[in-house]
Amino acid sequence: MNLAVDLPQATLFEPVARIYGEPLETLPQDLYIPPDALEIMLDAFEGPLDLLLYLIRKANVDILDIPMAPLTRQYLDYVEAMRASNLELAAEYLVMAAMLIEIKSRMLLPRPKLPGDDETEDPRAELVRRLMEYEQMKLAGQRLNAMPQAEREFFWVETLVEKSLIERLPEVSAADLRDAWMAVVRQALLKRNHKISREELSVREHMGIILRALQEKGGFVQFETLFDPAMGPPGLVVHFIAMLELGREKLIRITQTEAFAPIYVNLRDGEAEETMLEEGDGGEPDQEGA
Amino acid sequence: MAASLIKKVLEAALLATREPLTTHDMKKLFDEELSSETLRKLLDQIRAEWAERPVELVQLASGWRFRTRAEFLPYLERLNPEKPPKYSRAVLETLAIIAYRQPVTRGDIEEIRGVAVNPNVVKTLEERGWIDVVGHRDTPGRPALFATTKQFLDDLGLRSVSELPPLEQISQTLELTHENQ
Amino acid sequence: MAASLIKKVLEAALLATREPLTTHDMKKLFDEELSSETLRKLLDQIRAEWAERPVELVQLASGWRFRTRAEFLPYLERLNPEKPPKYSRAVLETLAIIAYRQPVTRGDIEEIRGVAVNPNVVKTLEERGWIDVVGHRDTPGRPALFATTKQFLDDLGLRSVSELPPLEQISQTLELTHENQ
Repeated sequence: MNLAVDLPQATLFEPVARIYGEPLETLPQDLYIPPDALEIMLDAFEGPLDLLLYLIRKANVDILDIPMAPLTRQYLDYVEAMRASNLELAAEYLVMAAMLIEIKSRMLLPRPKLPGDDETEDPRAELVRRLMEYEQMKLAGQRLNAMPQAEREFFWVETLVEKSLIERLPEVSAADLRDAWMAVVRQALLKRNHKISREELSVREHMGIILRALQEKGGFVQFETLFDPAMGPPGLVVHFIAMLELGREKLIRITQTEAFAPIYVNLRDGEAEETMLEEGDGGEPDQEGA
Repeated sequence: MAASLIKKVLEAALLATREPLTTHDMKKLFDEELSSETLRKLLDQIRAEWAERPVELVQLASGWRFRTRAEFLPYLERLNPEKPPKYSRAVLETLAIIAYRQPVTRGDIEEIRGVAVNPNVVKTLEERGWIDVVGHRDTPGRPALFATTKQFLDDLGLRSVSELPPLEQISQTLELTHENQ
Repeated sequence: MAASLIKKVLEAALLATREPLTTHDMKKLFDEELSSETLRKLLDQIRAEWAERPVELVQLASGWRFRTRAEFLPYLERLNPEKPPKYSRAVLETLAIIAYRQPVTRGDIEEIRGVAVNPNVVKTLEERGWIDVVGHRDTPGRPALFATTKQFLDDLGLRSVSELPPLEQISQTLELTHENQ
């Protein structure tokens, strides 16, 4: 992590420093803090504003009425200590030092009254404004840090989603089938002069229905049981044609021992060769023009 | 520590974890020693208590975790719809031939498509429950006759095969197009 | 679809999600139209039903999600001996300035803090996904303007920037401090 080690705020108010070998139990009530002690706290400050705030707080003075002379002296002591050990930090602190000296000198000079202005501006006003804004943000940062944070004070719930638990099946639409059929036909037309004739769809479907029904019923049923009046006249006709077509394609056998006797339909599926031989009657109906 | 609190801690940990928790992990949650037997009993209790919830506690190879029940996955999928897989051209064409010309044998399909039928193609369609063998043609080798099933119609939202787009026009259009070319 | 099933689907989605779910997302879970009002009512019911559970349903800046209740932290902490990153004061102050004064440039941050902004500080916050560049100020150099992200609010359990803790009235605080000492 590239984060600097955090020094908790509280540390600043605890005896962290030793001066002349003696632990510093309480911080001095005036502005004076020996530079040695400050040096130890060197990394504790986030910048010149942070240091100034600290000095003001320690002095128990009102931020709106900063005693500039002692503050500036104390600040310069600190900067001097810093320069001795950590030059790279000094730039911003030096800018602040210049600003403090400027404010201090302006406070010594008589302030010219601007015509129409009741009050002259305090040279410290801008410094006070910056200190207050910084303090506000410093405290806001601490408050943000104190708020419950994800993965620190609470954790997100995330249950496992195993997508493989459901099989994703391809979807096919009737249009896909039409397109596939067109591709087949196009290929066939290109390859050879294959005649793809028109097929009566519903007849083909009913052929499958009859075969399936026969399988379910053991392959041998009475003719009438294959017809369901619920199909309606067109359905019954198509069903009948399908049955004739099945006979023509030698997929079923339709038998009747004598006129007006029951007609039987049986699957030729699984039949042995001899069955076919013994069958020579008019089991095959007339062909239906396809 | 009350068993009810232990269970809550376990639930919190198992719900928030990104990796399955081992029993070793779970024991670490508590100061008190938790026997493997007790832990196992508590996990079983949690599993039972969550029976009516849309997530379930499962034991995987690497540990325990809550998992979304399979029946809710179709809903979740709508949040991030993935492209559905697609059937190959061979599968679609074979299906089209079976749908339009049923019942047909493998030989019929090969004749129409002009290429051999890969057994996997037929298997795919059979496993989907869209085609099955309705008989055998009475020719040498007694080849199986394939037809489409009721499930095929249901899945395509059709009441009957006759509701498939009519072939007549297609063939005519094609032939016309062909002639014009 | 029964309300009980809708609630279960919502629970499944909210428990499984990797990002907070918006109401728009949640409506996508269902075929049927779900009014915002009904959805809100169901979410409130779910929240109430989970009141005794160790996880809670929360509404965040970018949507709804389940999270573990804070009281279980002491246990869950033990699973990860690695402490979450502790942010330095520089990071926290920079974050506070961006959060409360957004959108701000690096120069604005430097002006308030009185020191140069370390690039690592900005990088840390960007990598965490808490801040990003939302534009450029129309001044020489066109400096980038930083603002906090929805994820920042989510991670702090907030719905909007207006829910951030109010800023302290500094002068008052100082005077009070003064009196107390």
